[in-house]
Amino acid sequence: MLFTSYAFVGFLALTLLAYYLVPGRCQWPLLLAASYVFYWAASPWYLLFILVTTASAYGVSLKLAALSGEQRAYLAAHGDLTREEKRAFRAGIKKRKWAWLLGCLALNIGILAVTKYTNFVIRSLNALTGGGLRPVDMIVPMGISFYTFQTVGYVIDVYRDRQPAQRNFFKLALFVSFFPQLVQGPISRYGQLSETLFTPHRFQEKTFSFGLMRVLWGYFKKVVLADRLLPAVTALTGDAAYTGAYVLAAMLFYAFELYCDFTGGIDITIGIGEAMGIRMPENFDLPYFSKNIREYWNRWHITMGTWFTDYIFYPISVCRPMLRLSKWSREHLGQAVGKRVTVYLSSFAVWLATGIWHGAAWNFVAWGLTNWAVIMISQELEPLYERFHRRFALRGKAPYEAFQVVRTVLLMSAIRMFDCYRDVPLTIAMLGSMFTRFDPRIFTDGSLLDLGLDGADLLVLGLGLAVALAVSLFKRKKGSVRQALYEKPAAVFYGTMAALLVCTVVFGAYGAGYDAAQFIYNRF
Amino acid sequence: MKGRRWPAALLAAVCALGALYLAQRLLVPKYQTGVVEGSMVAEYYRETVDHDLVFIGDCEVYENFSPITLWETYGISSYIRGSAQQLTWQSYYLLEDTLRHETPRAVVYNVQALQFSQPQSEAYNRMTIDGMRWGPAKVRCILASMTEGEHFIEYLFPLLRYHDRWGELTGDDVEHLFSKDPVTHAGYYMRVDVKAQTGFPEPRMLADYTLGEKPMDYLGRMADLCREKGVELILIKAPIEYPHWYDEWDRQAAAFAAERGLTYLNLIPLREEIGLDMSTDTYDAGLHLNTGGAEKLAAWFGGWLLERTDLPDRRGEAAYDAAWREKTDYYNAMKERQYAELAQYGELVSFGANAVER
Amino acid sequence: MDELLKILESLHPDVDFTTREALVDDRVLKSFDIVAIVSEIYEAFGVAVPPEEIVPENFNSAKALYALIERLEDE
Amino acid sequence: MRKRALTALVCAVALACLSAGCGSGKDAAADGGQAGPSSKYVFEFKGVEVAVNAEMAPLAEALGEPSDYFESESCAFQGLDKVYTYGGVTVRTYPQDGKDYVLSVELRDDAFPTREGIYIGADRDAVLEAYGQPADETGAAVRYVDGDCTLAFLLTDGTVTGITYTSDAA
Repeated sequence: MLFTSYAFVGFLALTLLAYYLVPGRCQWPLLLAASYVFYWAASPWYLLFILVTTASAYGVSLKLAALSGEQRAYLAAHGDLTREEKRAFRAGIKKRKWAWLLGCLALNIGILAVTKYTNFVIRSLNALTGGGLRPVDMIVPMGISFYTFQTVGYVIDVYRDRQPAQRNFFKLALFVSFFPQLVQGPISRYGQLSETLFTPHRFQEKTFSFGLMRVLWGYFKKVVLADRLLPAVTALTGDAAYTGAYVLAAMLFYAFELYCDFTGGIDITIGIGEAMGIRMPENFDLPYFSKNIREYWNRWHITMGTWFTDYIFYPISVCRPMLRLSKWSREHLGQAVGKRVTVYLSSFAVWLATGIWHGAAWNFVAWGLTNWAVIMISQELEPLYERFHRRFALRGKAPYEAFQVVRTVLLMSAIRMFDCYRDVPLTIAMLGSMFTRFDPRIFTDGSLLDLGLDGADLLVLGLGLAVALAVSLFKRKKGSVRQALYEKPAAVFYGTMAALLVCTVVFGAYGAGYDAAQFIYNRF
Repeated sequence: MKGRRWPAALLAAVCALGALYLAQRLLVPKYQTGVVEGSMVAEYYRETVDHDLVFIGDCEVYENFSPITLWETYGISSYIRGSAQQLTWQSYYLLEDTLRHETPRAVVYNVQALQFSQPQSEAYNRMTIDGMRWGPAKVRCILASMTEGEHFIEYLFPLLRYHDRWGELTGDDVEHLFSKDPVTHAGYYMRVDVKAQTGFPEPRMLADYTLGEKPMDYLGRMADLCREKGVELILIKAPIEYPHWYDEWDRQAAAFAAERGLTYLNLIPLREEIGLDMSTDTYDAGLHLNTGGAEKLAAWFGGWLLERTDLPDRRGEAAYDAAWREKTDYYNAMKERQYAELAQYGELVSFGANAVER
Repeated sequence: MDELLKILESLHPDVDFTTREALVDDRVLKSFDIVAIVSEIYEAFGVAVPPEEIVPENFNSAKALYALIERLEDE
Repeated sequence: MRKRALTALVCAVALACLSAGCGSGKDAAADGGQAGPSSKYVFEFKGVEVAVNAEMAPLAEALGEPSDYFESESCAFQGLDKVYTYGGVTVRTYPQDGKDYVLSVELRDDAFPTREGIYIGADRDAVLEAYGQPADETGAAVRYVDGDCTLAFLLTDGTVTGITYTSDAA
């Protein structure tokens, strides 16, 4: 069930209705049942995968918690131990915990790797050796990257004693499979999501209507804007003849499409949660208003970024070999290198993993590493910027900030073309053509109308994007749009909601003549 | 606070539903000019008198028989329940639907659609089904007809199917927001222009000439239903050679009729007897008859029918006279208009292909 | 403590680390800074901060960070 | 210790990928399914490949003037069905979204063989030898199916009297 299918809308309506009809203590079991129905509808086989992940996380986290408990009890009972004895005991426990964690990680990351990357490895081997290994027909469970990451995060949190283990198997199963976020995130942390996931919620007009409004807004962005842009993006990136200024058009169209698609999907997800009184982490914070690429990555797909930071970047960069390497480099290669080596290596690993996570293909690796390179370069240029700013005092001035924002959007859009053209040399050639063959006339002579969008489409897109921009600007300056509407007379609030619904139904790009478009992030 | 907010929520919901309803009325195609075939199925429900004879089928009935001629010549009150590429199961459900409203003495089914075992196109599905009144027949018709990618809910709420037409609205959509003009004459689609038949390409070679299971099954159900209701079912093949009606198909249709004790009449070999001249009696080079041809065929067919079936002459019954006078007047007026256009432009301009807004 | 402050100030000379209480939450310290701090601490104090201790509570102020170092030295 | 293993894990993934070389293939899975020919059964004559579900316009141009051409408006103006005849070869099209696509190709005489070398007049065994086990066989025809195309050899008394390539998509 795609979020944009009739089946899902019906499923959601029934689930919401049932959610508020059953007694509070039955709410979370109902959600678990609904989530399993949702996943089962995609394919009964998927349930097997998610059950293995859930069961392994359940068993291992209980074991980890038991070992931590053993350590606490032992140390409390033996207050007379020397520091060395305590250390030795802790180390022993840690070793056992680590073995359990590693087993759990190997199993779950292994499943993810085998299902998603087997064919990538086979294709790459074939390309390298000219061999004819046959790609295998592999089941890739829907949303496996998302739920695996979420579950692994939970187990690591238990391992780190940051999180008590969940003793109720079914509650953990709900955390792993919660249907709104199953297919495209956000990647929730157990500690945060569990605060509201299992508690009973009474119907409240404000939270429910806020949630619904956000769901509608998400649908609006997805079906009115993203899916209407889709034919143009497909046309522009599917044909290498669209060079020069067309590449710029493709960059911008794809930037808007991806934004509307992904944030729309997340709005639907978080909105569903809100309507049920469940709080999920935000995944976006007006990313296209970022002034540099690092800031962009702090505001785009936030839950993925923090996941990589907490569970990959930090563990690598503060592990003892890394610390020793850093120390050694300082001593032998000088301060400048020594200071950088940790950050460079760890963030390289993170961006490599981010690239591979996005897709089992070299274009995603190239995409990830380009991000890494740009971040490192801008990091190195920092002192230069500092000098520049001290000289010209432009910082904080509106035109300069606008320049920074546009620059960041363009840069990110250019890097993203790796993901669009799906071919590394082609991407580089196409981006190059912007500088050699740029013909700005295509923006005014009607050439854009040959991309599968007619004048009426462009009008709807223009108005829709203007509304989206206005909402973003309001959010940036004044905060929650919904709150502002809520403080107006109720008719304004509900009138907006009604208008949003009607516009989405009438102006949405769905149904006959449109292929049902998957959310872009469902692939990952 | 809460007490004062729910009326607004309710009001907004009502407004949203009202707006969606209006949008649906506006955006669903009206089929008033050019492509009028989409109006045919719904037009039946405006009928004020019963029919003793009902034709069911595709363009081979609604373009080839003139019910006005049947009325004027024999006093037969008839109606054609046909639509573009109406598939056998759709014909069956339209028969079911018709028999809920009235019980004619005879039903004539044209066998041409037996060659289709699969739904052919979403556009034809919609033209045939959207006009049906809601009931079990419509529900089952939809379920039997949907092509890949169609959804039942899009029949329930046609706005979901046609929402995207806002870019191509015409005057018709506004003018006929709440009412439609009749476009047929008791289900007959009028064309007076002439384009002679010159020849057809070789018929397609088929690997398998067996008529499909699904259409034959529905044909059987048609026969069952008619027997149950005491209606005589007559099978015909209209006198049209293209698309080709293979001898193998003809034998299967005849065998079915014999098995069920029904009459089957292939009109292709009878063209001379009927008096059809395919150089003057067709408007599209032999694919369909024009009005001249349809009148000749109706006159002949009415006579043939009365020889074996007892159909009453309704002339002189006030209700019938009034209803058919109105139809006849409209028929003659449209005919005059079409001839006038032919005289003036050499072709039809507000009917048929030239009137289709693309 | 002075040594720790020196480390912090070398990263952000313009920040007064003796008074700030929400260095992470206010995004003064970002992930790259934290990694740099951890490796400087390792160098200066011989203490390796394990990843599970990299939480905002431990890095929000110089005082909290110093407490962390002392605790780790003790363990 | 544990961190080292984690590092090793990440490095192993990285290494596995890097060592696989830098071939960059298109990610087939992500490509949208587009209408178009997708069968190994393709008829070729006059140096032109005529596959079912291929767009007709460029083919018609390449094939030159047909010996006979027929078109008929489909009911309710849903487009023109066209029939091109080139001697013993008949190509039929169906309209979709304003373009015409090949519905079927029929061979009626022995002027052109199929790619696999079967002429009208060949016997059933020659067909089976050239094409292998058929998808189904009746007394009147031997049929092969691949992708969106059904290839049928129509038989009369064990001799091929007609060959048709037919689209399953339309």
